Amino acid sequence: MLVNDRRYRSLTFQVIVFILVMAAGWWLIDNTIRNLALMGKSFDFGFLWSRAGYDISQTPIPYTADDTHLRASVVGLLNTLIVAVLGCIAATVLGVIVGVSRLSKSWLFARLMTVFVEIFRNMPLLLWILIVYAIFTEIMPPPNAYRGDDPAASMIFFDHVALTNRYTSIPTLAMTNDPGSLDLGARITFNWATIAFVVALVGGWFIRRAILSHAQTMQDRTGDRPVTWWKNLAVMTVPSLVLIWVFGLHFEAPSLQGFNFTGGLNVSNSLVALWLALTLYTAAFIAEIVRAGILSVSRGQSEAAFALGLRPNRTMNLVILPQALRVIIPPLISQYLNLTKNSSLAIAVGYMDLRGTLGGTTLNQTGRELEAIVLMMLTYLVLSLIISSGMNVFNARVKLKER
Amino acid sequence: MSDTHAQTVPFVRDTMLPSAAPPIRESGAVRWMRENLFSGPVNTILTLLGLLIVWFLIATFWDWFAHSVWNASSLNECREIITATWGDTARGACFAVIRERWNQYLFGFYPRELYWRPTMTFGLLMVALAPVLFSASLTIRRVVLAITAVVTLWAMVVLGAPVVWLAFAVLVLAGGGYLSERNITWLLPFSALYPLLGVWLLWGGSLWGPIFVLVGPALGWVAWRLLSRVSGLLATVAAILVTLVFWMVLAGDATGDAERMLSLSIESVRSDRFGGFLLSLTIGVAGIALSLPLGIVLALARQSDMFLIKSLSVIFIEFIRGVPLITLLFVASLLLNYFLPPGTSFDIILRVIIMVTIFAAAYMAEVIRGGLAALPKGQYEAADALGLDYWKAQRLIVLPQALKISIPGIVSTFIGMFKDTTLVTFVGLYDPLKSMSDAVRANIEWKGIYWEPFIFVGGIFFLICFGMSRYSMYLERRLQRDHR
Amino acid sequence: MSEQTTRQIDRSQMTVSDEIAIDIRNMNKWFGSFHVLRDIDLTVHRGERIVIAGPSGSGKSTLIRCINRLEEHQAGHIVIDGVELTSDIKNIDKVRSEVGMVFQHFNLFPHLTVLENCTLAPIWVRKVPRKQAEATAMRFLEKVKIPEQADKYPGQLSGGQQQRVAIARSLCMQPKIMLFDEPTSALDPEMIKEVLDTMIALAEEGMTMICVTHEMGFAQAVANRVIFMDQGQIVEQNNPTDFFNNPKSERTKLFLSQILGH
Amino acid sequence: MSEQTTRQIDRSQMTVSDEIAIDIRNMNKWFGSFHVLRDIDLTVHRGERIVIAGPSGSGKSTLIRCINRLEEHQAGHIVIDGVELTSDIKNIDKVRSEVGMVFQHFNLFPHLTVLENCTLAPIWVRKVPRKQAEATAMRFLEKVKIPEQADKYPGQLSGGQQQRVAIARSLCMQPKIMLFDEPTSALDPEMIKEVLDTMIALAEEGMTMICVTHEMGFAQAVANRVIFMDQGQIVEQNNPTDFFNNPKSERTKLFLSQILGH
Amino acid sequence: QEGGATLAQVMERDELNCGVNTGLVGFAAPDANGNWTGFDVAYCRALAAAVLGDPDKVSFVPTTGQTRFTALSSGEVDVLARNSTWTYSRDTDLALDFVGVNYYDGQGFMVSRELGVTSAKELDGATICIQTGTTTELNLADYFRANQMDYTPVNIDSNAEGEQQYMAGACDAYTTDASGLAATRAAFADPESHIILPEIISKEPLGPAVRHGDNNWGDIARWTLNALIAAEEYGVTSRNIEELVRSSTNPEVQRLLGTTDELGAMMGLDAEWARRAILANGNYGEIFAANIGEQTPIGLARGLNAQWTQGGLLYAQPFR
Ligand SMILES: Nc1ncnc2c1ncn2[C@@H]1O[C@H](COP(=O)(O)OP(=O)(O)OP(=O)(O)O)[C@@H](O)[C@H]1O
Ligand SMILES: Nc1ncnc2c1ncn2[C@@H]1O[C@H](COP(=O)(O)OP(=O)(O)OP(=O)(O)O)[C@@H](O)[C@H]1O
Ligand SMILES: [Mg+2]
Ligand SMILES: [Mg+2]
Repeated sequence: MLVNDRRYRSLTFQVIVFILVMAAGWWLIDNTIRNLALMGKSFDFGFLWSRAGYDISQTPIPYTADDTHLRASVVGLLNTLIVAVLGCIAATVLGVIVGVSRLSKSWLFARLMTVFVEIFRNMPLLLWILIVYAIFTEIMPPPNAYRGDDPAASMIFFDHVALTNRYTSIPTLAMTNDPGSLDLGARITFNWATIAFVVALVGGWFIRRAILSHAQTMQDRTGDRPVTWWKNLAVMTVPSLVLIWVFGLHFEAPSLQGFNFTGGLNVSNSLVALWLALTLYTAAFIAEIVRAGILSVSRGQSEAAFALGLRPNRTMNLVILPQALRVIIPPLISQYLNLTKNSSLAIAVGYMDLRGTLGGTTLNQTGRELEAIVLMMLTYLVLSLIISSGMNVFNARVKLKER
Repeated sequence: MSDTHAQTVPFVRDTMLPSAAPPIRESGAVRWMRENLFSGPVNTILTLLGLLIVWFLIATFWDWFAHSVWNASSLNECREIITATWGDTARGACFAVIRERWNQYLFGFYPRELYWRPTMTFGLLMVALAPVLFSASLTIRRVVLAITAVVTLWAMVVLGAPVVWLAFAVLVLAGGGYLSERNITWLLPFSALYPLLGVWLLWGGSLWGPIFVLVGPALGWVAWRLLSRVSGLLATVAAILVTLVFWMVLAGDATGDAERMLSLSIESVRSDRFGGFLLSLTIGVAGIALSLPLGIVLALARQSDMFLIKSLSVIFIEFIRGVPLITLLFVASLLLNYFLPPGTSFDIILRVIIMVTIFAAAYMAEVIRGGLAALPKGQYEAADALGLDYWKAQRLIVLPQALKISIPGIVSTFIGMFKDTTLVTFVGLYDPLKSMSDAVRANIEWKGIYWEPFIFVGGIFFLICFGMSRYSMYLERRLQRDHR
Repeated sequence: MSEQTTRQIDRSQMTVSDEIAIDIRNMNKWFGSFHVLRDIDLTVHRGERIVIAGPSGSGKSTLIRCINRLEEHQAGHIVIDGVELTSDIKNIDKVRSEVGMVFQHFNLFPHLTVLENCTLAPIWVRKVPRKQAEATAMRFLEKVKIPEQADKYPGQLSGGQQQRVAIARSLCMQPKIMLFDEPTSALDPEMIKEVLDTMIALAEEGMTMICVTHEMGFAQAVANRVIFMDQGQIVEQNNPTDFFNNPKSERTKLFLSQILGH
Repeated sequence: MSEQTTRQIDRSQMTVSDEIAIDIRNMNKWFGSFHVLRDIDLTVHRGERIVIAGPSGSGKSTLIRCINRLEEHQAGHIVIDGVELTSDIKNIDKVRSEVGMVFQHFNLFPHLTVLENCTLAPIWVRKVPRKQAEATAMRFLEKVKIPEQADKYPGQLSGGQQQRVAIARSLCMQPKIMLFDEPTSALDPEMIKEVLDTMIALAEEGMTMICVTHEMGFAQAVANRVIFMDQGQIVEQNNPTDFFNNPKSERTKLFLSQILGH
Repeated sequence: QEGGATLAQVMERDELNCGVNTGLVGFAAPDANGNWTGFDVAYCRALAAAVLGDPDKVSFVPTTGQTRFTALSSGEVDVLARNSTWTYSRDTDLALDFVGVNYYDGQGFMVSRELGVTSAKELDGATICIQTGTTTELNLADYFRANQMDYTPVNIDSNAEGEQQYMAGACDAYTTDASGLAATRAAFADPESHIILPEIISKEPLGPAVRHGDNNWGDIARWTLNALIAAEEYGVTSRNIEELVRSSTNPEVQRLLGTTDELGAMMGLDAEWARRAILANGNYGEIFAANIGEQTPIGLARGLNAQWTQGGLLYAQPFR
C-alpha cells in the first residue's frame, strides 16, 4: 500500500493536509463572501481614498480633516513608528543601565534595581500606561497655572520647558536664515537645514570611521595607537556647530498664549505617557537580558584577560562585550518587536497610532472592519518581519564557530 | 642532577598552624559594608544614590499611605475623614473603595450567593496542577496543597457554600493530598477531567453536558480499538470521526433528554456576569490549557521534515507572533462572525478565549520547540532502533521529556498571557484593571478615585505573576541540575 | 601515568640561577572568615620549576592566583621580580605582564581566532605592531605544534589543542614566569600527553614555572622542587626524588598513597 | 588492554551455522556528494561474531546504522534474515524488531526507570502483556548483573551500568542480531571490563553480533572475523589471529601499530 | 436575515440580545450587581416585554464605539440601543435601519466657568477632549473649519476618561452630545463652576437600530418605541394602564392597548404587546423621568424631547 512506503507516506500525508487546509480556507472565504453579501457590503479598499473628515492631534506629516483615510492611516503608522523608535531607544538605554546596575557591587543600589525590574515585569503594561498617564494628567499643572504675575507653576530648564497636564512644551529650533524646504510632493517637505545637518552628521560619522581605521593601521604598524577621541569629537561636532552658526539656529521657548503654550513643540501627554510606560516596562525585560548576557560570559574570560595584563576597560571592550552582545542582541530585538506591538495599547490613552486611525476612527466612520483590520494586521506583520529579519541577519553574522 | 637540588630546601611542617581570625576589615558588618556598599568610589556614589531614591520614595508616598482610610462609603467621606483626622493639608489613600467593591474586582458580576463556586474551582485547579507543576518535590506539593485546602475551605465557608459542596471540596482536596503522598501520577486523570469540571462549576447548567462531552472520545476509543486490528490509519480516522459526529449530532439532544430523565443541574451563570480577576483567570487558564495541545502540534509540525507541514506551521506561528494581541482581539469581536457560516454567533468570552488560545499557541509552540531541540538526537535514534513508530516515539519518549524541559517556558508564557488578559477591556469585557475601575468610577460616590484601584489590582497581579516567575526560575534551576 | 611523560629530560642542562623570581613571605589570605592560606613562605629562583600538589581545597589554586593578583592577599608580602604586589595598579600591571598563567579550562576567547587570541595582549598591552605580534604568535604556535590551526576558532579545536593555544597565548607576552593551574585535568587521556610535552619543552628552555598538577610523572621528570600543601599551609617541600620516595610527613604519605595507588 | 578481557572464552562451544543472517551486496551510500560507503559486500552467518575496526571517519558507524536503517543506503541490497531493506515500512519494522542496537552513548530514556526502559518496546511494539514483559526484563537485567537497579533511573547509574542496561533493553526485544557501535568508548577504564564481560557472555550464547570497537583484546577473544575498514571500503577481513599477527594490507599494519602502540 | 427570521430567532431563544453602551450613566450602565439600568436599557426591556412577555428576558451586550455596528450586522445583537446617531451613511452604507428617534440630541461644549468663555466661537486655539470613533469627532472638525478656528484634539477612549481629563484640566473644553455633557456635569462635585456653551453644533438624533432586511423585526422595534411615545401622549402610564384597559373610551388608546383591533397580529405578536411594553418601565415620559430627568442626578430637561403637543419633537405615528 502507498502509505506503507516511506517515500510516498509523507507525500500522501501532505496531500491530505493540503486538501484539508484548502477546504478550510475555502470554507472561511466562502463564509466571508456570503456574510458580506448578506450585509450588503463588499471587500473593497476604495474607502481609503475618500475624505477622512477627522482631525488628529499629532501629525508628523501635514494632515487636515480634508485628507484621505489613507493619509490618516499613514499619519497613524508614523505615530506608531515614532513611539516605537523613541521607546526602543529609551528602553535600551534604561535597560542597559539597570541591567548593569543589578550587577553592581553596591548592595543597596543593586537591590533597588531588582525591585524596579520585578515591579515592572510583573504587572500588566496597560496598568503602567494608565498610571503614567494619570500621573501626568492628575499631578502636572494645567497651562493656565502658568498665567499671571504670580503663577502657581513655573517652567523648568531656564524657562524653556513647561510640564503641563496636556503636553510637555519644549523649545523648538528656529532659524534666522531659513534656507527653505525641499518639496517631495504629497505635501511632504524637508527643510534644507535638516538635510544639511543629516549630511554633516553622516559625513562626520564616515570621517570618524576613517580616523579610527587610520588609528588601527597605525597601531598595527607601530604598536602605538594614536589618541583619537578629540579628533572624533571635533569631526562629529564642528560641522554641526558651523551649520548652527550659518543658519542662525536657536531655541525658541514656548510661551503661554491664549489657552495654550505656543511657539514651542507641544509633545502631547498621551505620547509621553505611552512612551514612558513602554520604556519602563520594556527596560525591565531588557535589564534582565543584559544582565544574563554579561553573566553568560564566564568569569574565566575576564580572569584570563586580567592574567594577560589587560586593563578592566579593555577587557570589557575586547573580551566581555563582544561575547555578551551575541547573547544579548537576539532577545533584545525580540523585545523591540514586543514594544512595537505593545504600542498598539495607545488606544488606552487616546494616542492616535495606526490602531487609533486606521483601526479606530476610520474603521468606525466607514464601517469597513474587514478591510481595515486586515490592512492593520498586515502592516504590523510587515513591521515585525522587517525587525526579525534584521535579527536573523545579525545572528547569522555573529554566530560563534563551533566544531 | 645534584646541582638542581642545590637550591631545594627540604622543609617539613611538624605542627599545623591554627587558623587565625581575619583582620578586622575582613569580617562582620564592617567587611559587609565595605564590600557591599562602599567598595569603591563608583559604588559609594551608587549607594548614596540608592539611599536618595529610597528617601525620596518614602518622603513622597509615606504620608499618603499612613493616612489611609478603610471605612467610608464615598470618596468625599474619605476626604472628610482625612481632613478631620490629619488636618487640612493632609493627603491620604482611600482604600475604602476596595473594601466596598473588592467583590467586583474579584468576581465581576457573578451572583454573590454563588461566589463559592469560582473559589472552589480555583482551589481544585491547584490539585489538578499538582501532578504537572509540582510533581518533583513532595515538600512543595505538601505546602501548596495544604495552603490550598485551608484557604479554599475557609473561603467557601465564609462565602456560604452549601454543605454538600463543602463535603465535595473536602473530598477532592483530601483525596488530592492523599494521592500526592502515594503516587502523584494517579492524580493525572483528575487533571484531565478538571477542565470539564471547571467549566461546569463556573458556568453551571446540567452535569450531563460535560458527561456527554466525555462520551464522545470514549466512543471514539471504542471505534479505534475495533478497527485498529484492520489498519492503524483507518482506526485513527474513524475515532476522530466518531467523536466529532457524536459531539455535533448527538451530544446536544442527549444532554437535554438525560436532563429531563434525571436532573443534575446547578444554577447556571451567563458569561456576561464574568468580570474582574475571575474573567482574567478564566481566560488565562483556559487559554493555556487549550493552547498546550495546539502548541505541541504546531511545534511537532515545525520540526517535521515534510515541507508543506513545516511551512504551514511556520507561517501560522510567525503570523500570530507578528501581530499585536489587541488586533487579534478585534478579530474576535469584529471579524470572527464574518468567517463563520451566516447566522452563527456565539459568546464573546468564548471568542476571546479562542483568539487568546491561538495567540498563546504560537508562543507555546516556540517554547516546546526549544524543549524538542534540547533532546539529544540519540533519543530519537534509540526509539527508532527499538522499532517504535513516529507517534509512539513522540508520545512515549520525546514529548514527556520535551514538555518537562519546557515547563518553565510554559509558566512564563502563562504569566505573559495572564497580564495580557487586561486587554479584553478593549472589546467590552470587564477586565479587573480598566473596565472594572471605570465601572466603579461611573458611580457618583467613587468618581475621581484612581490610585487605590490601581494599587489593589496591580498588587494582585504582582503577587500572582511574581510568585509564578519565581517558581519557574526555581524549576529552571532544578531542571539544569537534574538533567545531567 | 608514567607512560605519558615519555621523555625523561636532561636536568643538567637546566640551570637555576641565584636571582630570586618570586618571594612570598608570611602571606595570609582569608575568604570572609575562612582562612585559606596561612603563613605562606616561598622563595622561587629564576629557572626553578616547582610543582604544587595537595588535596582538593587545600589552597593551591588560591596561592598561585595570588601571585598574579587574581586574588588579593590580606597579610604578608609577595614580591615578584623585585616588584611588590600592593593595591598599586602600576605594580599589578607590571607583574601581570611578566607572569603568564594557564588555566584548567583554557579560557580562550571564543570570539577570536587562535592567532587573534595570541596577539591580543601583545598588541594592546605591550603595544607591539600587529605584524610583529603575529610573527611572534606564529613562532609560539609552532613551538606548541599547531601553527596550522592559527586561523581556526577555539571552538573548532580539541581540548588538548586548546590548552596548547592557551600556553602559546601566555608565551606571546614573553613572560618571565609561568603559572599553570591543573592544566591537564580537564583533558582526555590522549590529550594530556601533548600538553605535558609542551610544558616539558618549556621547562627545558629554563622557564621559571609553578605548576599545580597531579601528574606525578611530570613532577618527577621536570620539577626542582615539589611542594605539598594542606589546609592552606605548605606541609612539606623537597626535591622530587626525596619527596616521592621518602616523604616525611604523615599527610604527604597518605596523599601519595592515594594518588599513586590507582 | 589484555587485563580487561580476563576471560578467554572457549570458542569451540560457539557454533556458526550455515544460515545467512545478514547479506549485504554492492551497497553504496552517499552523504550529499560525499561517498561514505563504497561497494560494501558482507555476508554474516547466524552465530557469527564480527568486529569492525578502522580509523575514525572510515564509515564503520554508518555501515552498521544502515543495517537497521537508521541511515538509508542509496544503492545495492541489504537483506536481513531474508527480508530486504527497502523503503517499505513493513519491512523496516520487521528488521528493526529483530536487530538490537547498542550505542556509544547508551541513549537510555532518562525519564523512565531501568525496568520501564526495558519493557517499553516489548509492550508497545511486540504487544507483550506488562507482567510478562517485566519478567523477561528482569531475566535480562539479571543476565547483565544489575537486577537490583531495576527501579532506579538511568541518571542514578554509572556509565558501565547504563551501558549494561542498554544491552538488556535491546535483548528484551529478543533480537536475532545485535549491533554494537563502540559500546565502551564513552566509558571509564574500570567500567569497560564489566561491559565487555557482558558482551562476551552474549557471544558465548551464540548471538549473532556485529561490533564496532577498538578493544582489540575483545576482538581477539571472541570474534570469528575482524573487518578493517578505511575510506568507506572494507580493506581487509580475516580471522583475528591472522588479522593481528599477519596483516596483509599496509593500511592495516599502520592502523594496528597505532592502536596497539600506546 | 430574511424576512421574519429575527422574530422567530428571538422567540426560539426566548431572550432578546440588546446591544448597549459599556457604561454611560443614565443611558446604560451595570450597577454593583451587574443589573443594567438606564434610558436605553428601558427600551430594551420594553421590547423584550412586547415580544417575549417578560422585561427580564434581555441579555445586555456591552458594545464599544468600535464594536457596536458589527455586533448588530453580524447578528450578535438583535437590536442596538446604544445612543447612536442616525446618519445617512449609517442608514445606507452600514446597512442599518434606524427605527426612530428616542432622544433628540446635539453636540455641545462644556468649559470651566473660570475660563471666562461664553461662546464656542471663542474657543480658537483651545484643546478639546473628544471621544474617538464618534460622529462628534467629525462634527468638531467641520465646525472649527467652518469658523476658521484652530484646535488641538485630545482623543479619549471612553466617557469616564473624558471626564477625568477634563476635570484635571487636560483640555479646555469637553465636547460630546449635550445629554452626555449634562450627565457629566451633573456628576461633578461643583456643577456650578462648569458651563455648557449655548452653541449646539450638530443634530444628533439618537435611536435604536436594527439590521437592514428584516422589515418585520424593524416594525416591531419601531412600533414598540412609538407605543412608548404614544402612551405618554395619550396619558397611558404604567400605573393607570390596567384601569384604562378596562375603561378607556379613546379608540386610539383602545387600539394601542389591544382591546379593540388586533394590531399586534399584523406584526406576528399578540394583542397585548404594547400593554406589556408600557408596563415594563412605564411610558416614554416615565422612562425619561426615571433615568435622566430633572429629578435624577443627570437632570436633563425635556427640551426637544417633549411631546409635540408640548412644543417638542416627539410625534408618534398613529396607531391605526
Ligand atoms: N572566591 C572564593 N570565595 C570563598 N571561598 C573560596 C573562593 N575560592 C576558593 N574558596 C575556598 O578556598 C579553599 C581553597 O580553594 P582552592 O581553589 O585554592 O583549592 P585547591 O587546592 O585549588 O583545590 P582543587 O584541587 O579542588 O582545585 C576551598 O575550600 C574553596 O572552597
Ligand atoms: N549525517 C551525516 N551527514 C554528513 N556526513 C556524515 C554524517 N554522518 C557521518 N558523516 C560522515 O561520514 C563519514 C563516516 O562517518 P562514520 O560515523 O560512519 O565514521 P566512523 O568510522 O564510525 O568514525 P568514528 O570512529 O569517529 O566513529 C565521516 O567522514 C563523517 O563525517
Ligand atoms: Mg584548584
Ligand atoms: Mg562511529
